[in-house]
Amino acid sequence: MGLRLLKDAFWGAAPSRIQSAIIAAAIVVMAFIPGVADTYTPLFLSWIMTYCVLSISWSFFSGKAGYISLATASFYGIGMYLQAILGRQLPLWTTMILAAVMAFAVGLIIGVVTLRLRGIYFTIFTFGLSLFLNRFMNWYEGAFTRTKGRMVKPYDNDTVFYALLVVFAITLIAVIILNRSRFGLSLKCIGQNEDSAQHLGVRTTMTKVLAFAITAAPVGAVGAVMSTKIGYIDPNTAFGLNTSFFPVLMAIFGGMSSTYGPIIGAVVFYALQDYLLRVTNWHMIIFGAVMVVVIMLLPNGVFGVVDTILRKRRSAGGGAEASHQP
Amino acid sequence: MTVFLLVLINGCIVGSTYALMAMGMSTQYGVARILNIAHGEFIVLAAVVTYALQQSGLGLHPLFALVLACPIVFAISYILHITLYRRLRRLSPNLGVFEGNAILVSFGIYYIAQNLLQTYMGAAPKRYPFMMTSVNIGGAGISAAGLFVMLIAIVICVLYTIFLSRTRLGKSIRAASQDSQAAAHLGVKINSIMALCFAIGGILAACAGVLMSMREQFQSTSGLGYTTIAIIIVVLGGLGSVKGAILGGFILGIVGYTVSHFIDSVFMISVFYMIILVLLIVRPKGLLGR
Amino acid sequence: MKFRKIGMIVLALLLVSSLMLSACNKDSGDKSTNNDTTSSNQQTENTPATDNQPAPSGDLVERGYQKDMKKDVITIRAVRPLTGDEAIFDQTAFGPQYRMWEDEINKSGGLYVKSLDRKVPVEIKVYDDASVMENTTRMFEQMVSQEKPDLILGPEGTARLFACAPIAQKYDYLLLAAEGGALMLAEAFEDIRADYGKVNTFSILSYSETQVPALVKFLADEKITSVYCAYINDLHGLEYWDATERALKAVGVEIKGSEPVDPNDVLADSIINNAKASGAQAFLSYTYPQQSIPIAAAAVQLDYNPDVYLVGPGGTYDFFGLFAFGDPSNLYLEGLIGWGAWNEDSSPAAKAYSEHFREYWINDGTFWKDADGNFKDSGDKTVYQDWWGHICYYSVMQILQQAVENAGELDENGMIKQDTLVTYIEGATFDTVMNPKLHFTNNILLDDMYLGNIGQWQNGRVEVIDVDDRRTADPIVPKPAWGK
Amino acid sequence: MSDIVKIITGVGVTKRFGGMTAVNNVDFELRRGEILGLIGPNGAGKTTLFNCISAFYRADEGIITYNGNQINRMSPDKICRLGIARTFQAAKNFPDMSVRENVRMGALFGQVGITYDEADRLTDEIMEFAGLDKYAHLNVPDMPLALQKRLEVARALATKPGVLMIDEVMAGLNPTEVGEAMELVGKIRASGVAILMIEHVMKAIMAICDRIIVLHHGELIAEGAPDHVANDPQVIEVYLGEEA
Repeated sequence: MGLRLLKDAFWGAAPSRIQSAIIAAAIVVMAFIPGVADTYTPLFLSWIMTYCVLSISWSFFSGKAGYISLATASFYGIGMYLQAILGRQLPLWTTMILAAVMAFAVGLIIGVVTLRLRGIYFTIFTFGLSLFLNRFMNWYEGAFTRTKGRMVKPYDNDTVFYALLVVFAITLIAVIILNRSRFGLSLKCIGQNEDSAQHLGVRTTMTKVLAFAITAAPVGAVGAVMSTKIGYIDPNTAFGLNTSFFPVLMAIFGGMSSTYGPIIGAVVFYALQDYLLRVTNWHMIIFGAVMVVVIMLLPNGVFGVVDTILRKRRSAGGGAEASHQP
Repeated sequence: MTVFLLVLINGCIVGSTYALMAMGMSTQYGVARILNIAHGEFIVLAAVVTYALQQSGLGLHPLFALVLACPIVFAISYILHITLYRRLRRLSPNLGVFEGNAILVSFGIYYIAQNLLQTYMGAAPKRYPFMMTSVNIGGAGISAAGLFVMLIAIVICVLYTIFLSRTRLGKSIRAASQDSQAAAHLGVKINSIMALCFAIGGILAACAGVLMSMREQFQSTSGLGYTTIAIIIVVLGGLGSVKGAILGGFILGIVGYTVSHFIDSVFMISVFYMIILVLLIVRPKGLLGR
Repeated sequence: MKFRKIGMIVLALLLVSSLMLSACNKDSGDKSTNNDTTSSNQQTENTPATDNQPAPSGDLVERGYQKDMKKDVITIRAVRPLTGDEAIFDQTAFGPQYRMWEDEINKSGGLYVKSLDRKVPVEIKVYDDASVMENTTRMFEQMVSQEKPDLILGPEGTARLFACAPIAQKYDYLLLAAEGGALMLAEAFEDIRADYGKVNTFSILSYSETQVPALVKFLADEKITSVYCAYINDLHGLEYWDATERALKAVGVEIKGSEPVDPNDVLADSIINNAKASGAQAFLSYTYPQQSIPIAAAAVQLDYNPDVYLVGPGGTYDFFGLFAFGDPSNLYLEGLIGWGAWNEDSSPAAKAYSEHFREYWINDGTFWKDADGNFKDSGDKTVYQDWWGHICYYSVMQILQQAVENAGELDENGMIKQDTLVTYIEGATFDTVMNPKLHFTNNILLDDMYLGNIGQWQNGRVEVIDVDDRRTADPIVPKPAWGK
Repeated sequence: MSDIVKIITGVGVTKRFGGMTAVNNVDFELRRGEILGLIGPNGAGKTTLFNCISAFYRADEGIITYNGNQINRMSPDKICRLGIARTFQAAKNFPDMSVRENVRMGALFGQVGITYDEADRLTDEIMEFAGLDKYAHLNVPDMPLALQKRLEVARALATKPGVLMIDEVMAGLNPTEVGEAMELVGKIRASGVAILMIEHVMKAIMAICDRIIVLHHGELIAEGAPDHVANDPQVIEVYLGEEA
């Protein structure tokens, strides 16, 4: 009975064959990259996949349910510190799983405590959470471990790339499946109109808390892996504000209404940032301007624009069969 | 003098600047519903104007910088609102979405402002000498500049609360912050009031910047620190309540100073953020919030 | 609707693959094509491709066996913060040194490369990591693995040194550290030596290992019996205070109290009031300028004037009086002690270097004082003199120069061989401004290599006050009142 | 009288907002297969009572039961799954979903354990029952008010409720649209679903309601068949008194 319940909640209609084929092909192609490319490319792609995971996870919860969370840095930092502490004794895949479980647990606790807060209060809480963890670790490390930062056992670029590819693949596939499932749809209903959803039989609080925790897990895992590439982490690196704000902008740029929007956003934004850093000292101004323009002109991102055009044409055209699969 | 008095006075000195920083943000959120992440950058801008005035050798008292800093920040904030935030409000389907998008836009502006400040003033800390003496109260030395700044800050707080309660414009601002739709029906021109409030929030930030520069040194990257302190106080005092911001500022100043006096300042900072987290859960509308 | 689904997927894959392709054949190094397809985790014994030239050795180099090789520029790259919180270091610390060195060496025709037996112009380019550690390590690895410049300069600060040293080792690049140094670094060197058999990173700047013993000796010499310390809650502060606390307890000096200081939120009045209440004879402010300045300003405002007042890094910078008190003459700082330390009386070479540095930047127009000595502010371009690190940072450039001049050699791709430089530096002695006979002992410098450890401001100048022959003037203890 | 089965009963239901008592000690009952009208001047507490039943508000005092078990401590989603569906005064549809998708949400979440295929079949059924399949292509936010309300009723129906609570489904509609709405309500009752309706359009209430209860200042002042209530002096005085 339990399995059926689980399947019932989390497994919806199977994704279309073409879509799964393309994704499988993409993942297989990417798996060959370390063999072909030089040593730096897997690292660069690992960072891109990192931000893909961050923005996909963010947009699955905040993008759908409409609760703008700035807690990504907290879960990222938790993963980093867990890797810094346990990295030397445990193999990478164990620390990754532990980091995911830890982030999930913290996400659950925070979710239960905060998700009855609405709108701005929830956002401020998550903004404050990352800052609190930053300052608390600053104090704790100084008072007890008498250091500011910690060295992290390095891994070579290929191991990191494959670890990232695994997390990225799992996250992407999970999001695609969950989007179709009852769980994903209930999250979308909450985002569209929470009162109506609740009176329709959607267990709003449980869904929100679970979704917040589920999306925290990959962020924790990715934080653990990437801390090995930074080598020396301190509270500012682990709980930096950029890690909370960038995924939001990437998801908005790409368009939260679709699963692939955040990927586009992550790829374009990260490449843009890397390019700007090398080319000009004005990179922050240009980046800030891009952020403002993105939010002003594309409230639901590149895909949003495509989507609204299509919907307008369909609505005006009339009659066109519209079996709109989410 | 008892330690208690020492901590109280110094706490109030720190609290007075905190209150000024928070009042600006509270006004901006109260009416225009914008939680401005770039609030700290306007404070730094005002401090830069004061520093430039001091360096110019005219020998003017730093307070004169208010005459220059306030209009500049007012103008920038006003233009920012009528160009960006007004359009964003039209674009956003409802208030909740607007508030979320406004935070993100203000984060973009924070990026731009900080880079401009750094390009102009460099990364080095700036400071000009002002009242580098101390006043002896009951045996303990209290920084004269601190007392002077506290005095001016209290005057500004009082003036602003009178402005809100007595003047016509002040009343329409309070009406707009209570319920903007209702106020709109009463003939309050909402759009212009919001732009005005956002700009008035800018003026308060400018005052905070000028006063703060009299007491401590600042640099192009200190803006975010002021913003986070302001957010804590605005939440403590109650989102959108100006009196709450003033009260919250002084409370945080005293609590902060006490914790740092008896334990240490590093622990104090994490206590600040603990306060904000607990408060949001226990009492989201803060001390005086509606 | 079908179109939308497939269209998005294709768009996403196109973008991801286009990015991959661009990253793969990124132009690595302006000269050679990137034909190194060996798998990424090749160990350090970088087996040279089989080429017909015999392995170069000393005498062959004498006969200029690479004389005809084409090499028109030596590329030097670095990843350092040019924007963000740590941008000040490039403006005031290592920046002025390598910019001056690059300008002057190109004016003299370029850097002499031993195997080419001729001078080659130099091009230094610094990538900005915006004070974000994530960017530092990624861009550093991109630099050493893809761009593969001839030489690299050290990152900014101790934390970034920890992060980049293993990466430089993995790609077998020579890394001369400028700013930054710590006890933990020596431990990190041992880890690298254990993994790779040698260490490519050399640390030049003095740190707690030599400075804390000198301070404790000084305090004992001046009969100071009690100390209060405010230490910044980061690697520097914690390491210096732990070492000082142990050393003071060993000599029986009383520690009246200590407190950590948060890097961004400094409640200066509270710190000074605590120090005052403790009644300690010596106040140690183990903090960076962003914290030391407000604390010193509060000390003046609350007229707290202990017998000994020590300021951490930045205390012996010309800008300290200016930033803290708006007083360019530095007379306000009379008696203030800081880490260091050297001045123009320390040695003829030091005097020559100091004057040369001043002249160069006055001509450049960005020195903080103009020719006739009054203050000139050029925003974030302003260059100040520092009586602790500058002489070490300039020595870094001299070591690099002398290593290439004496052992510089190109590999099969036409880039400077790193391992020959490393081996040379380990054994060689260098004629540098900080020490005419400078040599490394397992990658760090011992105390006798430095011109001094502690300095004191005396009528606008920093005097070395170590309790040994390096002292340039007797210390003034107790410290005169502020501003006299 | 004995075969009257009470589906929903409310005993002493009270709800206060600060000092003001919106609903004051109201007893009521809804019988199987019945259309019960809930009328009263503005501010009489109709919607508040409505919200107490659906747990949008939590009643301060009193007990509300559905098929015998108490529901006023439950969460709204539990009540919906038990079988009480409702619409809102201002139609709360899902803007970014298609018409069919909106209805499908009701089908998916309204009943425990329904499979996706059963939900899809139910959705098609309800779309056809409510006459929405010819509007399936429309963009929900751009739809006229009548269709918005009809969509919300259809979504509520998709949860296979035992009771459907409708809050002013005819407000703001023109006469033909009112006629269509009345016809839909009749069809729903015919399918065996009991209906509790708040409505201001007297013509509709009088025509289709089996019983009517009247609220005034939060208190129940009249109850009974439409014509009995229409002639009740207190009701007339309240309505006339209000309008005059």
